[in-house]
Amino acid sequence: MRRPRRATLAVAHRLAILAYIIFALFPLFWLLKVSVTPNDLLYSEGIRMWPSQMTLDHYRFVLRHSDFPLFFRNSVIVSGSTSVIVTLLAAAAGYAMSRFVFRGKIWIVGLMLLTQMFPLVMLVAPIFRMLAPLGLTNSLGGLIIVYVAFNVPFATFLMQSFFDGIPRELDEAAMIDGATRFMAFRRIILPLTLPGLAATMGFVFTAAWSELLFALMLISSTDASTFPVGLLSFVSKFSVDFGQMMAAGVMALIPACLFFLFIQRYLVQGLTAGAVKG
Amino acid sequence: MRRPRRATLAVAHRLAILAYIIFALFPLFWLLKVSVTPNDLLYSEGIRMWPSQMTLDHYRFVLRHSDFPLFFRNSVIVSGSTSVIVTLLAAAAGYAMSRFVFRGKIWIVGLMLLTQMFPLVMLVAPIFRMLAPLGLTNSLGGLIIVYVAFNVPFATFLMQSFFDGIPRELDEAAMIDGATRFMAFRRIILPLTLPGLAATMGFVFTAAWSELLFALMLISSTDASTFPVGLLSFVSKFSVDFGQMMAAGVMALIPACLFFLFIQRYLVQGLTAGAVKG
Amino acid sequence: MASIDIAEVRKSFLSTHVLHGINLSIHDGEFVVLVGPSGCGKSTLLRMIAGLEEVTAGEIRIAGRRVNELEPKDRDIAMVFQSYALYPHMTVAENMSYSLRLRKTPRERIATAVNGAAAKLGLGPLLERRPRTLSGGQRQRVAMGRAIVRSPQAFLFDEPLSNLDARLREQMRAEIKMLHREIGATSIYVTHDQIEAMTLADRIVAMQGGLVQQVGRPLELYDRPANLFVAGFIGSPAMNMFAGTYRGGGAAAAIAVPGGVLLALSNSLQVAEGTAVTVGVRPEHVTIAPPGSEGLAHRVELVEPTGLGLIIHFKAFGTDFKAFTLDRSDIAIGDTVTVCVAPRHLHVFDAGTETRLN
Amino acid sequence: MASIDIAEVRKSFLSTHVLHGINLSIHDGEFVVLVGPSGCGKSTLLRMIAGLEEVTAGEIRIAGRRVNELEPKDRDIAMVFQSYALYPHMTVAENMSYSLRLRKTPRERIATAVNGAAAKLGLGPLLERRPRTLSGGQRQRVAMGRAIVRSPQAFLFDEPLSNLDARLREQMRAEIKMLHREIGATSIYVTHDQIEAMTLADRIVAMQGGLVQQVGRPLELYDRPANLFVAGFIGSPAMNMFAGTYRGGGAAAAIAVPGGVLLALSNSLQVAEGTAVTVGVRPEHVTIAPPGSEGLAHRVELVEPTGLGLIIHFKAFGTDFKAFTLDRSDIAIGDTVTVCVAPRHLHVFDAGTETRLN
Repeated sequence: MRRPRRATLAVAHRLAILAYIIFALFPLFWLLKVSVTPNDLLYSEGIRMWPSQMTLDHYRFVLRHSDFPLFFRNSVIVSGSTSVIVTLLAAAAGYAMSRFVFRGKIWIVGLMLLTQMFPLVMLVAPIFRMLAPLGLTNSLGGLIIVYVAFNVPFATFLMQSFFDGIPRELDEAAMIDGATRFMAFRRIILPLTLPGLAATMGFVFTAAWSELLFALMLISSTDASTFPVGLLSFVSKFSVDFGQMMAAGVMALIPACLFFLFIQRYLVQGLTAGAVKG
Repeated sequence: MRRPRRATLAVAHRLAILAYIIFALFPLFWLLKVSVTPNDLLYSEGIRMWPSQMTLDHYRFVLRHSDFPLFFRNSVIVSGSTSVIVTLLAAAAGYAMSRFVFRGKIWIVGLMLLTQMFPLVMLVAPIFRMLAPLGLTNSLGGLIIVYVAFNVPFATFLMQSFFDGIPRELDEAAMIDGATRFMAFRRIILPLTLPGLAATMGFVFTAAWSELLFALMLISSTDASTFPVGLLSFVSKFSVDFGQMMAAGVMALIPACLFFLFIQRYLVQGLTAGAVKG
Repeated sequence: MASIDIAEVRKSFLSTHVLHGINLSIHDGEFVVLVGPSGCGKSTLLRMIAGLEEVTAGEIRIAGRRVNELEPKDRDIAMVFQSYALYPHMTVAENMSYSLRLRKTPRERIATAVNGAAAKLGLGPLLERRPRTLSGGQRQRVAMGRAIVRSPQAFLFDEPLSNLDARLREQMRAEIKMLHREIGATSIYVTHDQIEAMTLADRIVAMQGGLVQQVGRPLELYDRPANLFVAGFIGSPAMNMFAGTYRGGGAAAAIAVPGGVLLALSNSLQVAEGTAVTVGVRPEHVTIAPPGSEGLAHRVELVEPTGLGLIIHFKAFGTDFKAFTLDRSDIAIGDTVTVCVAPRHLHVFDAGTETRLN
Repeated sequence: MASIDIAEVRKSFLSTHVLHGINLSIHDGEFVVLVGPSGCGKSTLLRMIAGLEEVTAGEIRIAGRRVNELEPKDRDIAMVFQSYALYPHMTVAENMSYSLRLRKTPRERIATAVNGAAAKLGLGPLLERRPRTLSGGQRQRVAMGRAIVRSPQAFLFDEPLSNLDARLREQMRAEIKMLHREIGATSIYVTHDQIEAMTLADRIVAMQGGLVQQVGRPLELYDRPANLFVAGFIGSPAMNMFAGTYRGGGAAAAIAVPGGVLLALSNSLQVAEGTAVTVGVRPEHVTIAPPGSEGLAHRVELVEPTGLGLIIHFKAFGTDFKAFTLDRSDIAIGDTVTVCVAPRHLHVFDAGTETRLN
């Protein structure tokens, strides 16, 4: 195999990456484009890459005349609380899974996987029945409880893998230096897992942010609705108002983008380390 | 800290595990219980751990007089095709991500994460508009395409981590022994990643199996509906028929259970290796 | 500083038995090296003394006090880990002072202790650096410093030099030894490297398969290994070993070896005539005699120059036999050499029990 | 079998330059060892010869043919990896025959080749076993067997012994050397272990910082190291080094060292009077003279018994100075010893350029 063949491969390789990026970015771009296209141009210029005129009307309308600011607030409360609670629980459980050897560990992991595979739709009714008498339907609190329950297993798994990456000898050194197991965890191990905590928190945040099923089923009043439910209401309308929907959608992306910017440097560190090693 | 304290900790530890298991298993148990409880006992004996009488009537009804066999078939087709296609694509992409160093890798990973965080609800309308002219709405084929697109990024990530676990020297040994890069991949690396392929396939299968949003929005005819949509239809009814719904739910768990049994030995291997090391 | 007593200590992980009853008394101020191949249980024993592994059975006493149930933090010991286990998010000074800060030591006393240890180890200019900016040797020194700062009852070392290159290992070995002379604290040092064991130890504990094989001063183990394992493990180039049969019936005791040769022994053995034995000879005790001398002639199969000397391989007594000489003689492959071994340099072991007979 | 020529080869990873122009000619049938500390570029060079890394600049020729653009599979070389890289899902026989099966060799010829290699390496009884059921030494042998089976143009070894314990390493080292004598194929062997380099090599290539520091026969490097790096890297215990000033003006050339002592040289040097030099002396060339002899008196700081001999440390010429002796003399810490070094055993290096002067 001579150099030309290798060069062809390299070009093909790069083209594949480019295609992937375009594929991944296109929906984002489309979203942005529609959100700034005036309604009267939306159908007439539907296939143009960029509208001849831009407008921020959709954003203005969504912010001023819709319930989206309320939905946004609700989503922030629910996703924020869920991610904080889940991350704390998952850090404790993940540390235990990582550091202690015990019989039945395999079965716990199996169960965790199994619960992940549960078709959630089936649990809507039982959960509704459980929460209703406690007055937790139609409340953000109830939603938080449900999200916490469903996100803890995977988050634990994630945190365990981060703790596995931190040598056990560090805990041991701290314990010999005079710390209890808990102090070693809090003062030595936890600070070193900050990127992992951030990643887990971000993962849970976005999972809660975009969850639709329970948000739809457990909440009926607009006061406690979350963002995805609000977005869905656009679809359910007789005529879809694409411009407004997409404007709201762009706003929905804000926390995800903020989060990515926030953890970016940790990601870079992690990936670079891997690249140098390989 | 004397032994009694240690013993207390050990007991507390075991109790925590037990509590977790009960917490994780309870919905499963509840599901099973309701599915075999005769309708007339469902409310009168609602809080009993096991009904005084058992019946398989719900199963019989669901199998004979409902559309669930059809939903089941549709779900198997959609989830099966999706998981096979995604796994093949993810294996190729994951291998490339694992073995080749290239500029911009970090940005690709970032994009992949970003697309994972997308509130999918927002994409329903654009995707519907894209698929409708191609005749792919109301068809299992359209659903497969959508599921493939949304599952490839995470599956690629997953496969990459499995490939990262296989030493690069094995590829190199094969290439020096006379294999091309592709032959080394197919004949040496792929057979060693079978557990990873199985895990990825199972993950995608169950993700597709329980996906509700697109299944609901892209499909309107019963002929092409999947299991979760069928289950949701129970909830939407004026009075929920819990017995039948739970019987259908137990059936929905069959593939997940089969899958867990299937990959169990790989999991045991993986976890045992970790335990001995630790 | 304290004595450490280990009595009938056993360790099992689930159904795997790692240590089968270890007895060992370490005196106040002594430097003891636990040495053995990987999997012999030496690290497990050290970790049990540190309190990082529970004791399955038996008793460990530090300064006469039973510590089986004590947490690591209450045992007043310091440990240097193979990976150094420095806290990455703390500076060198913070790493070294962490144990004192946990004990709420007054700030001035911490500063004195840290500066004293830093001076001893030449870490002064590095105190504000983070571990990841240090070289391997510097990290090793910080790990040592972290242990010294506390003036603990005992130092435990878990293969502390195995991540360093050969040159640095040689240098740090001497530094550890000198530091021990200066501080005089009881030390237990685990290694798989027999040279480290030989050069560092007041006493060596040679372990294999979860059992203590021999305890003694370095040259005792070198000169009179108690069994085949110790004979083969200690010494480089490794001892030559071959099978033979004991002949004690005649005038003088001797070993009959393959090829019909009789090797004279300096003393007769307390075993029956005809006992199967394994004979060991260290390569440096195999003398290449000048041509024409009396002795056994062998064809040279391989010559390995180590710089310091030559390792000469030949087939003898049914095995690959090595001689080590400081002479840079012109011996080449294919030459025939005459070889002799003095009777006092023969090590004789029972072929069955593998224990020393002479 | 083939010669390998490396001309002005450079390697960069993105903006990191790993190799800065390597020139090397390896003759047909020669055993060349690339040795150096980790990060010196030795493995990268080997991997470029194998075709596992692209060549940034320069040319690599195997048997006179430029191979820069050839895939590994088309270079007709075999490689033994540090991790052995055995295919876990194949038996030993399948591992060994994989390359021949890829080449569609007739089945009988494969069987002959595999059985021949297995016999050479004593792998006969293991042919149907899987790699994970084998010991480290056995895996190493299988990796060797996989390379031998093909009779390639050249063998490449990437630290093949570094995962074995000391005893086995010593044994496999001799086996590799004997195998090379038997097969006679061109071999390039990478290691960080100077003893392996000394004992295995026909020629050693000492590398550091992406540059070749010296090429030569093992004893050439040992006796006349070209610069301070080679002097310090080759030899154990490591060479003593200390600073001095050249004095060539008087009757005889000498080096003035700290403490006002003049060390006589056997020849005068081609450098100016007063040049700052670094002097090296191997520990085995430092003689401990009987008490009362003429020479410099020093206090013994540390005595390290290696079994084979003693390493005696004392402070001299402003550094930690070591002497190595085979004598088991009763020298103890605190004794005063008289030390002398013969002029022919002094290595003199320019303190600035670090290159050899005498």
